[in-house]
Amino acid sequence: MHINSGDTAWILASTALVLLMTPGLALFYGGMVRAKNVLGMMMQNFAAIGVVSLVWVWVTYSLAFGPDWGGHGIIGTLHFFGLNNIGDNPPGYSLTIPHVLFMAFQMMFAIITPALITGATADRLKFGSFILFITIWSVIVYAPVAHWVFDPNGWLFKKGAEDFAGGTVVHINAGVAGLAVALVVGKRKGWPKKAMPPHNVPMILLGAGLLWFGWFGFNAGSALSANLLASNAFVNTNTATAAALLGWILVEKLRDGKPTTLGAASGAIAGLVAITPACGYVNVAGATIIGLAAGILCALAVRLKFALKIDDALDVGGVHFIGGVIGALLIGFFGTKAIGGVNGIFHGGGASLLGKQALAVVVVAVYSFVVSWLLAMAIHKTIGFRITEEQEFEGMDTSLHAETAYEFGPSFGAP
Amino acid sequence: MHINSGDTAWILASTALVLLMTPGLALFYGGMVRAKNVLGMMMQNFAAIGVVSLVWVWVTYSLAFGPDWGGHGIIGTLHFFGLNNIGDNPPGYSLTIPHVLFMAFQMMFAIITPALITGATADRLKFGSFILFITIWSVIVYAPVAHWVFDPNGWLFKKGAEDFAGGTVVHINAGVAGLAVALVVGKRKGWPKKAMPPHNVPMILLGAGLLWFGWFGFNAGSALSANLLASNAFVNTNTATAAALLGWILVEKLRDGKPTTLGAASGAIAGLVAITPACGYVNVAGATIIGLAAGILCALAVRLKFALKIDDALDVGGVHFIGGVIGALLIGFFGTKAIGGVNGIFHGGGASLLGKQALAVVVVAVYSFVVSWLLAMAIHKTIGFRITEEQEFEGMDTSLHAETAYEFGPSFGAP
Amino acid sequence: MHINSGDTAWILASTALVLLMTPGLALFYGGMVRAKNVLGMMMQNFAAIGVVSLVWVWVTYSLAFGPDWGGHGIIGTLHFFGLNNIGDNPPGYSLTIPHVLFMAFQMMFAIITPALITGATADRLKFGSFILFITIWSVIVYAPVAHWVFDPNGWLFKKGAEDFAGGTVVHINAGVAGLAVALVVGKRKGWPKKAMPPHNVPMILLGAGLLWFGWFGFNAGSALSANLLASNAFVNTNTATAAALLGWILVEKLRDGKPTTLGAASGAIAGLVAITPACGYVNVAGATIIGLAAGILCALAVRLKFALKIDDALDVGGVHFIGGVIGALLIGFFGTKAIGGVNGIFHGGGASLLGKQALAVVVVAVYSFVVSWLLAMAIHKTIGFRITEEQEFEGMDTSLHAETAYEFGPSFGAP
Amino acid sequence: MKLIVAIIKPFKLDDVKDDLAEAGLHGITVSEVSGYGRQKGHTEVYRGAEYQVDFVPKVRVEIVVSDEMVAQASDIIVNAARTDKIGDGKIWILPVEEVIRIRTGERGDEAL
Amino acid sequence: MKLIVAIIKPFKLDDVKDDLAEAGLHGITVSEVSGYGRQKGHTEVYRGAEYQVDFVPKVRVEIVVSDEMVAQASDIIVNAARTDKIGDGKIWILPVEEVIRIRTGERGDEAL
Amino acid sequence: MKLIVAIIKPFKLDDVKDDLAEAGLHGITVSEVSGYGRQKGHTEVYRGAEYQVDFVPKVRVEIVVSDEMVAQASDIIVNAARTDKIGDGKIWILPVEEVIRIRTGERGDEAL
Ligand SMILES: Nc1ncnc2c1ncn2[C@@H]1O[C@H](COP(=O)(O)OP(=O)(O)O)[C@@H](O)[C@H]1O
Ligand SMILES: Nc1ncnc2c1ncn2[C@@H]1O[C@H](COP(=O)(O)OP(=O)(O)O)[C@@H](O)[C@H]1O
Ligand SMILES: Nc1ncnc2c1ncn2[C@@H]1O[C@H](COP(=O)(O)OP(=O)(O)O)[C@@H](O)[C@H]1O
Repeated sequence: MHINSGDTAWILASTALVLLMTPGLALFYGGMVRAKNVLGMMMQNFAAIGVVSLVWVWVTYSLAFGPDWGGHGIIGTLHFFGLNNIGDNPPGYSLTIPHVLFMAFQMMFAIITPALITGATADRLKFGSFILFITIWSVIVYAPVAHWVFDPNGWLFKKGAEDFAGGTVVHINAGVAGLAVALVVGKRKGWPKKAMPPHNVPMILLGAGLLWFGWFGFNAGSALSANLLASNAFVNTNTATAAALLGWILVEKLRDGKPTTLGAASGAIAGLVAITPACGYVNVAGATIIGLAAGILCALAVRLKFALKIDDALDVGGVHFIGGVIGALLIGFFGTKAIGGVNGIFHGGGASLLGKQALAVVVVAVYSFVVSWLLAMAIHKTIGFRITEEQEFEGMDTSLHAETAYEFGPSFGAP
Repeated sequence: MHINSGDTAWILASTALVLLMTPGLALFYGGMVRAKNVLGMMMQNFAAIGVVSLVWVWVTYSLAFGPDWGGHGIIGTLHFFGLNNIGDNPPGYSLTIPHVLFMAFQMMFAIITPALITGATADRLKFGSFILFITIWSVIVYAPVAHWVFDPNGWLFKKGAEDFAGGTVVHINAGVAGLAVALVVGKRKGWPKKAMPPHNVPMILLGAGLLWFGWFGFNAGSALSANLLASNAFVNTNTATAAALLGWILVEKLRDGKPTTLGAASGAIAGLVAITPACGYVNVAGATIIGLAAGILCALAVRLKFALKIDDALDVGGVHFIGGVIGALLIGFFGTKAIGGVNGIFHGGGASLLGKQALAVVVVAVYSFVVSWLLAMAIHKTIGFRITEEQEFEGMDTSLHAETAYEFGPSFGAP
Repeated sequence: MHINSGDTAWILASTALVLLMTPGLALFYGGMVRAKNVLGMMMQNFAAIGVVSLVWVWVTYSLAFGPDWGGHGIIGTLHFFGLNNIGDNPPGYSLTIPHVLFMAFQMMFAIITPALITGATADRLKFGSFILFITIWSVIVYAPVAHWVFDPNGWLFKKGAEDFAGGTVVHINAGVAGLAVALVVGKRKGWPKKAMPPHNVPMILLGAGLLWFGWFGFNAGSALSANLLASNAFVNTNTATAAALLGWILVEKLRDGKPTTLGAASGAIAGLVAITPACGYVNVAGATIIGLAAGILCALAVRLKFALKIDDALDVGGVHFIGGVIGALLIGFFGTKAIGGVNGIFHGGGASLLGKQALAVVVVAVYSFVVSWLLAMAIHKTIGFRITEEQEFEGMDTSLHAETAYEFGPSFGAP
Repeated sequence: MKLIVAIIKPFKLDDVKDDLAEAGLHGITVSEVSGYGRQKGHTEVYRGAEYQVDFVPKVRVEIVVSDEMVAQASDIIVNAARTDKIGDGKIWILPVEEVIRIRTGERGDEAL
Repeated sequence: MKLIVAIIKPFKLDDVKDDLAEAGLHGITVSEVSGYGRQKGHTEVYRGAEYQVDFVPKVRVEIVVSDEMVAQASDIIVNAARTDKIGDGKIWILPVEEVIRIRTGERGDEAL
Repeated sequence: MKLIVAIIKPFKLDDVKDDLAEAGLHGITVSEVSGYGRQKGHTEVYRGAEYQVDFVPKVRVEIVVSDEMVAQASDIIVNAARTDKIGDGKIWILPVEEVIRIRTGERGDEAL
């Protein structure tokens, strides 16, 4: 292992950037809920950083990226438990950065994935149960899926499914898990009849800005070095995001009469999601189309929940699942060896890549949905996963966390 | 072209930093307008990222940095259209980073420049017209000006005018364009008689903090490598900003009796603006004086709009135009070969550099003002550039975007 | 001196990251005070960036890192005054980054340290006196302490006391200085009887998120290169922070019945503080325990102020002093040569390291407390350090800065 | 004419408004208030320091009605706002001497 | 004494206040309210889900005046607040039994 | 029954509330208002443009009491809210025709 200081510098920076995404997500989601639930939402995200950070360095990193257990490509061993043997390279990788930094970079993905789930289940989860859920989920869902797709010894990786920065592992995974938990815990009281508008749209935009910024670490960092590939991933990321932003507000303009800032932010996130798996495999034309497709289709998809009667409160399904699927499948069309990976349909590579992509999408979606649903149900039936109706009416902030988010008025108590 | 991973790492990070500046600007400006217009303001900034990103990768990058058309130094050709031929180096540059990354770094400048304009025209632009304006403006104003000044084949560059990171291209350009559009669309109802105070000063400070942070990418990234020059640009940037912050609040203390936080933030931005063209050419003494001058003079200049009766709502003229001029001209005095570039008057270089700087200032200011004014007028007279009086009274957020920024009260609809 | 571009890239990025911490702190602290004082608080932080930046490049950098004056390890000379002779390496360092960048990186530490003090004295300092205080304090407290501990010729450094990124220099130093000034200026009217709850908890969480993000520059940047040590420091930083976050909310759950988001944020900061001195010397087990200890003990310590009757408004003592002491001392137990530095008690190194750590803690705490107290007292007795009772009742924002933080209602003046 | 002031739970506002409108009462004025009464507030804890918030968010509805409509209007409000839990609120009725519509200067029942 | 309550458009507050002050009425109490009446609210759309906001921001002005001043004060308000567009608001006048200035304990017209 | 409306300084609210509660008056309704009167506002300056804020934050306390309690209640408020500085505020007392407790439909003194 020869450490390159430039690559290391970029991945150090990228790892910090991806860490920032979870507070960014807390703002993005926090702004979207009502004022009485904003702290409850943000708390879940911050706590996710706490919990998953520890679980990852001690256990799940090894399960995801440790030497393959039995050679089936299903799960890693505990070889790297507690960062033991971290002097060894992770099998299959020839890193130019310290192994421990690769571990840290991957950790940030493991953190934000369960954090994404909180959008679907906004306003109604018991805090302790949420903590328990993401702890176990990290072990039995995130770690294996990451092993299958990201680890060179994982079975989907070996099949040739491409996922540059986590379209399946992060977004499809979180998207369907969110839907599963939302189904288990049920709708919010009053949904969908009563309006539950965002309480702080500038906070949403701030969150979106931080996510966009951090996502460069996510995507361009996934090159694991500071080179042309990282640069292409960077440009594709920005291009698709821009196209998706415009695509979403175009749908709004045509359908609803007015483009909205929430739509612009949502479009940007949809574009970021969709380009995530693809950013190291497509050229700028591919990125533009993937972005546009994501912006338009996700803008349409977020209304499905009303038809399906699933209270996916902040549209984790409509944005992360659908966006992730769009990106993963379009690699099958737009993938080009000229950037990285293999050629897709439009670059003369035939349909074989598309087949692999579809396989990965289906496998990850089904596995994650089923296991997440079972886990959520187990928690729901035992210690309970949902707050009481009284707590829901009062709001999570005071009822679960003994806090009020805002106090803008004159201070009543003190002079 | 030999790619250096350290340089690439820094420019990847810098490009992300400069992207963050536009959401930072959205917060900075958004906090300054009234609560009913905050989303309208932020939307213009986010949409600018969307629009300019696409226009840039497909068209304007090539116009700005493509091989010179006809050798006049006026405009580039479409050689790099849609990132074609991006394997070639941009003519005149010997990059140690991937060409596509250079393109991306420059893109972020092209994005924030039209975004800066939105401050001058706050609270009154039609959204669709704004989109149209910046699309065309990017092609007919930004691209040629960038070619003249930044491209080694550009005529101002060849004349020897120095602009390290965009004092003329970004700040003077945006500043006078803002004034031109503000003149075309006219004053806000009630201005200047009625008070239109900022609605969220902490948001302004957050925006200023993110801008300051991102500006290190802007300025030190403009070295295009991670070396001594970048480090000097970094230190000069911070030093001038600090001095300008203090200079501005000193003026306030003496003139108005009290230093304000908006003044501190404004001073910081003025310092960042003024040091932008100069940061790679002056030493720390030069940076201190440029910063102080910018802080003091911009604090005085922002009141000119009342005399001139131009409703430059958020002082794009007073801060970006004046600040940019200060920086561009003071290079003529403080420029020193010891840091980079050529010597100015105070380092024995004579007045010749100052003359070139003045030429660049005048040419860019006049060109940008005239073309921006014509373009704005053309839009104003055809599809209209200004919202109706009713929309202005109601606020842009609900009337243009069907949203309300804040809902802190108890949720009326839902339990 | 051979400049490595990768190392330079990382320290450029780190320096920007650490700069961002002070605006982050402004948000973290600003959210915690009442709405009428938020700008007063943020202003102190922004002004600190302005003042200390200038003082540092012109004077204090040289005092802290200039060639040792007389060889006693007490203070540097003015050799680097105004960045003179910055072509020389700082004595004792063999840098692979430009000297001027090292200077800039260290500057950011010098900025945030006095900014931290503002938490203890919230809501009651005269602005001009605060500016005077931090100017002098930077010279007579920060510079010598930094010289003793960080400079290879400093006497504590030579004794073998370890402080990777500023546990003593930054946190203990700021913590006791905060207590000293709080003692001098006295309690806020109404404290502790009247509730003075935070006015904007999401702003606190945003601040905490930015601090966490920036702290990677602080800690991993302190390796001064992009290598394994930086990566280990990075991982330790995140691990301890996560553990402390969980530790703090665990205390709350057990003691108060409910975990709070302010607790999560506070725990994260406590963990960041405690791991700061240790992050380059301990392994992940050490980091986990240091974090947990900091989270739990600081959660308990913040209530001491009620017993001691010191109005340390935002718990600078309880978090930064106590957290800093925990980190500094636990190096004596968990330090391991395998990561860096020398072995502590648990790695067979005996108690000698612990003794040195204790010495550094005591010396820095006593020196900083005494000198800060004397300086604050001198200001208090001459020009006055505390605002009038009327200003305190009215709030700092309008009374000192002629501004109101928020105006969410319909604009009264203008249509 | 009378002024009916009703202090109700915020989430009942829509029902109250809709039921009043159904009865032909199309004008109301609403403000956010804090109520103190039998209904308990909540406890907040910041860094281990507890403090009691005695006030509960309520909505204050004001409606000026002609004398004939008073009984009906107050019944409508009682029915729409009732949840049968403590804290449902109060109504009080005040005599009004004059009402004016600013736009037209109309007075009395015309102005409603 | 009477209590005049005026619901007006927010941007008219300054005019109302200034005109009242000119007439020697220097004390008023103002609050932000939401009005529901003939004036239409607006529609909001979040991710394609529309919803109607029926309330319009208004300002509620309260002023206690002596009996002699009632007519003049209400005229002043009507004139200052009128824009001749729907939603200009209402005034209602209530009888007041007593007024007290807290600082001095003065009562009646003295307390105004 | 009477409605007592008190405009007080915000930081006096706790004292007022506690003293009323001690006297057995456990229900009040509070709102944030802006007051204009003798007490001066403050000046704000944004980028050198000064403007005058004439309004001072106040709290508006409403309490409905039985006729017997009016005098005692208003005395309590005056005593608790007084700081002897300009701007301590006003109290005004209005006649109430009916009070209803929404939860139970009780009327009159029962409803308090
Ligand atoms: N005497 C009173 N005067 C004014 N407002 C009152 C009075 N009593 C109660 N309220 C208001 O009514 C609300 C509900 O009263 P509360 O005693 O909590 O329950 P309930 O209405 O079920 O008796 C209070 O929050 C307060 O706003
Ligand atoms: N009967 C009423 N009781 C209380 N407030 C009313 C009543 N009618 C109208 N209002 C208030 O007056 C405002 C203006 O009324 P609206 O019907 O919109 O227009 P206009 O005043 O021109 O008739 C409303 O927003 C509401 O606040
Ligand atoms: N005539 C009035 N009608 C309504 N509110 C009034 C009136 N006069 C004063 N107020 C209210 O009382 C508050 C205090 O009055 P002010 O004149 O400042 O001091 P003081 O109460 O000491 O005489 C004002 O801010 C305003 O809210």
